[in-house]
Amino acid sequence: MSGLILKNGYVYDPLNGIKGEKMDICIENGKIVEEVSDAKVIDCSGKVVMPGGVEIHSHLAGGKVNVGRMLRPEDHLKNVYPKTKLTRAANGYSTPSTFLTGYLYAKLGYTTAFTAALPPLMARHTHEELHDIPMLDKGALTLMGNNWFIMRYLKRGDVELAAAFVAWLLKAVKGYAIKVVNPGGGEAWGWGRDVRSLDDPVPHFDITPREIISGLVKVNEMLALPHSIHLHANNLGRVGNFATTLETMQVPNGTKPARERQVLQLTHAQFHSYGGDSWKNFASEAESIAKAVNSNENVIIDIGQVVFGDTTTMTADGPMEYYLSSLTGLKWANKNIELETSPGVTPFVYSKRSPVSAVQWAVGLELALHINDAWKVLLTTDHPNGAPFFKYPTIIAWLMSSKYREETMKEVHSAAQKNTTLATIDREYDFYEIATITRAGQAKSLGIQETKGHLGVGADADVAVYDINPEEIDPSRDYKLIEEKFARTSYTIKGGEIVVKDGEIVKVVQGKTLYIDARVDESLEREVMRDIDYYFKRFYSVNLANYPVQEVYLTNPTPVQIDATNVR
Amino acid sequence: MQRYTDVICSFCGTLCDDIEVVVEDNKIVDVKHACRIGTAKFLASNDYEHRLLKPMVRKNGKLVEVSLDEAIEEAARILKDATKPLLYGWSSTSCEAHSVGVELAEELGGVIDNTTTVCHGPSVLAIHDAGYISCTLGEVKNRADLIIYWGANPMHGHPRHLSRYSIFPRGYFRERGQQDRELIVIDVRKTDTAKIANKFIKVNYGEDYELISALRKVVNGGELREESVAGVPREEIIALAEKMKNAQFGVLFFGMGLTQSYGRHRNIDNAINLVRDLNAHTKFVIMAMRGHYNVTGFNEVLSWQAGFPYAVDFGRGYAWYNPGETTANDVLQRGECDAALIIASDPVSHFPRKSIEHLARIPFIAIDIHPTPTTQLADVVIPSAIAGIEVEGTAYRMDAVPLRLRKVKEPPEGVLSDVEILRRILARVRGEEALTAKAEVAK
Amino acid sequence: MEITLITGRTVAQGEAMEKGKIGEGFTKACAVIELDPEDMSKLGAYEGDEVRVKTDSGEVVVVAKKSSSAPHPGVAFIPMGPWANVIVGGDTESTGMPPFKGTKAEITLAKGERVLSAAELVAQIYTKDKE
Amino acid sequence: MKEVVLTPKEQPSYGLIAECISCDVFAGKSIDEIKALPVYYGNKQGELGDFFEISGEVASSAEEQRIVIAGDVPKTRWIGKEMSAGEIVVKGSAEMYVGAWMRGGKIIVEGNVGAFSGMLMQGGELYVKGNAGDYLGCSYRGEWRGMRGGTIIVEGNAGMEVGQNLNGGRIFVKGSVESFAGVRMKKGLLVVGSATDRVGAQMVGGTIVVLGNVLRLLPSFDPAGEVENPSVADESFEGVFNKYTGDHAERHAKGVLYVRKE
Repeated sequence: MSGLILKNGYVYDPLNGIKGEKMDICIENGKIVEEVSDAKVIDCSGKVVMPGGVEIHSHLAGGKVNVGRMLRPEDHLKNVYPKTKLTRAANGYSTPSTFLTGYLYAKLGYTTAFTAALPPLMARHTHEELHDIPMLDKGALTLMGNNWFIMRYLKRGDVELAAAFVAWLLKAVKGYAIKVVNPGGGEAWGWGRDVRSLDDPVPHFDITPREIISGLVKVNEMLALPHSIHLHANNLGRVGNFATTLETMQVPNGTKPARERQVLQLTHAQFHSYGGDSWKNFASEAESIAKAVNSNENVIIDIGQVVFGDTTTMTADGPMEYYLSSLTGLKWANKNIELETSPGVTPFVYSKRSPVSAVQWAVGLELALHINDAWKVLLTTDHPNGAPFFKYPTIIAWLMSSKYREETMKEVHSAAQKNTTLATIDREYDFYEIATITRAGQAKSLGIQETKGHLGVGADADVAVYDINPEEIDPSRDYKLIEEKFARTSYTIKGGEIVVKDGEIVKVVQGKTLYIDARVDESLEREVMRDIDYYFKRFYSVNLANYPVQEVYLTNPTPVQIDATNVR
Repeated sequence: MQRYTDVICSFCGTLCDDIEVVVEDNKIVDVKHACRIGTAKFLASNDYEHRLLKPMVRKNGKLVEVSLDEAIEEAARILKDATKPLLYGWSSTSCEAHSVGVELAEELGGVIDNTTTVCHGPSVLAIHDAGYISCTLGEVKNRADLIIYWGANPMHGHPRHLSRYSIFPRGYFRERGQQDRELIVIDVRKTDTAKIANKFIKVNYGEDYELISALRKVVNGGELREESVAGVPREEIIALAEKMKNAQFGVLFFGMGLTQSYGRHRNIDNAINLVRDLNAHTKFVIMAMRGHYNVTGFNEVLSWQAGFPYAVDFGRGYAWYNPGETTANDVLQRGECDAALIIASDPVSHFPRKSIEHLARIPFIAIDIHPTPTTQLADVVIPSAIAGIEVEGTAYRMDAVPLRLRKVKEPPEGVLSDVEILRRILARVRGEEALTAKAEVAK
Repeated sequence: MEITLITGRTVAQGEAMEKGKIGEGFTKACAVIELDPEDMSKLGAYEGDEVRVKTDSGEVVVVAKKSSSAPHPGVAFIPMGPWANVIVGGDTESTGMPPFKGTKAEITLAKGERVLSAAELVAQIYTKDKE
Repeated sequence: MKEVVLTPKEQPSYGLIAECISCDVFAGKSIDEIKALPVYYGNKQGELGDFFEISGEVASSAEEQRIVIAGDVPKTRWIGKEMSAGEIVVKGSAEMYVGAWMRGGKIIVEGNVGAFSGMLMQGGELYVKGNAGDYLGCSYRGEWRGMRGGTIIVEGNAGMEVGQNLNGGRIFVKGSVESFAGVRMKKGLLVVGSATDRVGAQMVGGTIVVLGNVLRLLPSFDPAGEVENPSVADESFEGVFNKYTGDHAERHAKGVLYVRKE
């Protein structure tokens, strides 16, 4: 593989503090290097150069996503691409086929993506789909907030055993981080119930959401995992849920992170920042949430932005999906997964005429604009819950242009004007901040910032080049151009190879799959294996020997070694 | 002698993963824990007299043995020459084979469909309209106190379903197993499953939809005017509705008694909505009793690769789906396809005559492990190794839990896996060099 | 006598199928019709008698068997397999699913007539008319 | 109106996807351009001229265009797809999807139409002198927002699931319909000569009128008295009708079913 020189672009590389300087980026053997001799030169003058985008939270792959596909053939009449010599037949709007998912991310300039929720028992399925998503390096956030082992250990105060279990589980299912969804609520949903506050006990397990969250925070820092815990808090989507969210953010108070990162990522915060006490006076509390984030060193958020249109909601928060489908009357899929979690899926239409949708739209933007430090904000749509991920360019344009927000505000229900603060905000993101919330911050939160999310020497050569001249384009005014240019890169470079040129796929590549391989103390491991063995024999419907995911399912398996033998 | 534990039985959608197999000199000499059918499948793998061992091509009206390369070449030729090839079967092979199959269908611009079309296709159509309120089988084992089989006879179709997942096992919240649960069977005949039920409700043939509507009306607070519906007295319907509402965790398993009879997908649509209604009162789930061991897997693979679960037409380079138009039986009965590849399935035994009359007329390839009425009519026959016995791979249980099939013995000499056979056909269709002639035995 | 014909799986059919569809076991397991005992006496058939089952799609000779799932007068069962499927209807009513359960059929006694094997049945009904 | 005549040649057995047969597509083109319009069968692409003799006059706008198919086209699908104006006359029978996603204009079929005709219609008129297949005026699989405007009239009979997920517009079938007419209906009007069973199954809104017999009603419909000469929107129906509401299998169902008393 010969080298590449990206010549003379405006480089935005927040992890290295580079703010639009004209620079050359040299690439050799899939890495960013100081200099390269035998190289193809790509003229990037008049163009923006950023590290490849990093996606921290997107329902990319797995059982739930496929349930979404099976639920919605009508969704697959949209976005239809016939096969070409290079690319496979592809389709789907809110639940794109695996191939299309890879192609579309690459066209946006994304090169790494983590799937938001892997149910351990179904992990093999998630990896089979990830296998069929080209163009991206991948990983999977692993659902643990309703796991019977974890709830039992934490109830007993056996944090070490919980940590040993987490280490075993991540390796067994080839997962990357601890994902917590509606802690306790997923188990309660096994009986058609939910938990509604941090101190609501989980039926039969006598543990509370608060104890599950604080316990898993401890476990995470004990193991010093690269990512923090990734929390979908209780009461998602409920009127007045901001109080629960504020309380939740206090749970890890006093915890020292084991790495240079937050201890809690509050995911799709937009869905958790609602005031009011009924749908009639539904209002934004984004400002209160943003204030709390501003003053809390431990917490960062991703926004989970809503974009108007038809989408499919899917989450491991089973009771929430039931609740939502009861409101809309639309078709509803549910799947309780033994001892682990309980996902659900239902379609949803965010309508500009709906006061609730209008407020939801504003809340996400308010969060991003009220939180002062862009490193504490990550851009997501909680794909496809708020919108499909390929709407990112629109959101970027809204963040960069108050004028665009005003224009949109005129088209949507007046509740966005009345019940949110969005109209009062002048702040506009610059390219550096956009690079932070779409790449650098995401990589840092995931703990992959050594090789991802930046363009310093030694980084993986994942680069996005956009046909935007920051000296000529005024994003505030030219927001439509921003929207257009961020949707199709001039070049996407993955592992040193040009994979997209002028918005078209020119090469299909297979990325790496990252997973955690954490080693714990042997006696601790033996102890936890005894429990695992006991539970599998009695309560699982598959044998323990058939549970772990073989490496053969992973594209370029890349274990992240963690030495946690000091836990005990 | 080699003993294998935790082996997965590749017969039905129950996908039991606790089988023990003893192998001596590449022969399975003992099978433990499997049901009668599963045991028969494992043991039959030894019986080379009843296996397909040599590739065959029809010449002058007769199937004659040929080299594998010739069979692959002829298969590729038939498919490449076709304007609308049908690629059908798939449910008794691995997801890895499905994956190559989808690629082949795309390359050919053909129609790909699996046996879902004749088992739970209607359930899929219902899911499109109603959703699917379900769970994994361990949830049933741990929690369920009310178990209903409707139009399903697992004692015959899924012999270990009752003992592993539903009635008999002890579960976390059902420590006493069967004593903590109630079994109701609803069917047109008092089946062997009905005989062990706490209650059997006999429904008139073809009136399941009416019975479900009546139940839903009662569950939703309405009054029933009729003395009886579908042959079931009003009091019994009201009692059943009450029982369902008062269960702690109820499950409705349904089978082809609903999908293949009058009303088809609407029976399932209505049943899913019944379960949805019940969720306003308690926890209730529904699950299709999927037949072939990996019929579910095909739906999964095709969905994530092409967006639709079965019956996809790639004629225009992208996936188009509409059962009734793109389904195997419709494509055959309208005389649309001009060639076919049949794999891991026996439509000549199991499709209506009207469909097979057309299949018999067109050139087609059959890939299977043993001779069947389908291989009897085929123009190219390619023997394959048995996934789950002779080849590893992935299969999805009826509740979509994916498991890795194991390999316990070598396939007969020269016999390749479905994956390898399909890869070679695909390569030849693409005009790529023939892969090495030496049979690379499936790993 | 007119009956409603349903088809489906049985353990015996499954077991025989896995052992190979060429053998006699497959015929034994699948070339049968399970009848309600009352229907049997109306027809004058005894267990083991051959009966002819005729529908709009065709006809086939199978062996009468007393149903163990009775009573279900007017409903008869043939395990899935070539014998059942040469007589079930084809119309999917634009759903993709043929009517495997619920075909109207006429059954008559056919004592002494030969029950064909799967291979014979297939050879008799379908012809390869190419080249 | 200017008229283009398509005289069918041999139809392919594979099914011919001819969505280009639409006044919107024809208008403003030359006859040669129309001959060269793409059609699809199996994995092949051909030209409209391969399957039809084409002659006549092309209009400059769809409104002014009339297309006549001069005979049976039993393998041709998607005639008039997404058409917004103009008129198509089929002097014979056509296959599936006639008038799917149609928005305006008129299609007249003198013979029969196949399944899924009038799928997701939004406006215009589909008139069938013969019979219609299954799923007349239906939605696409999974799409809960079904046909929402326009009118379908069938002089003969229709198959299963007429007006499935109907969400507006009107369907009149003068003959009989098979099971599940108006299944999952939400809005609009469905009028049929007679029906077998399961009329209005899972309907939550809209009105179904049966001018003759219904073989069997669902137990989840409730009688709501007799009505003389009921009128629905601007249509009125002569005679005495039994009125029912339903489908009360659904919560809060507001569907209305009229069945004429014998």
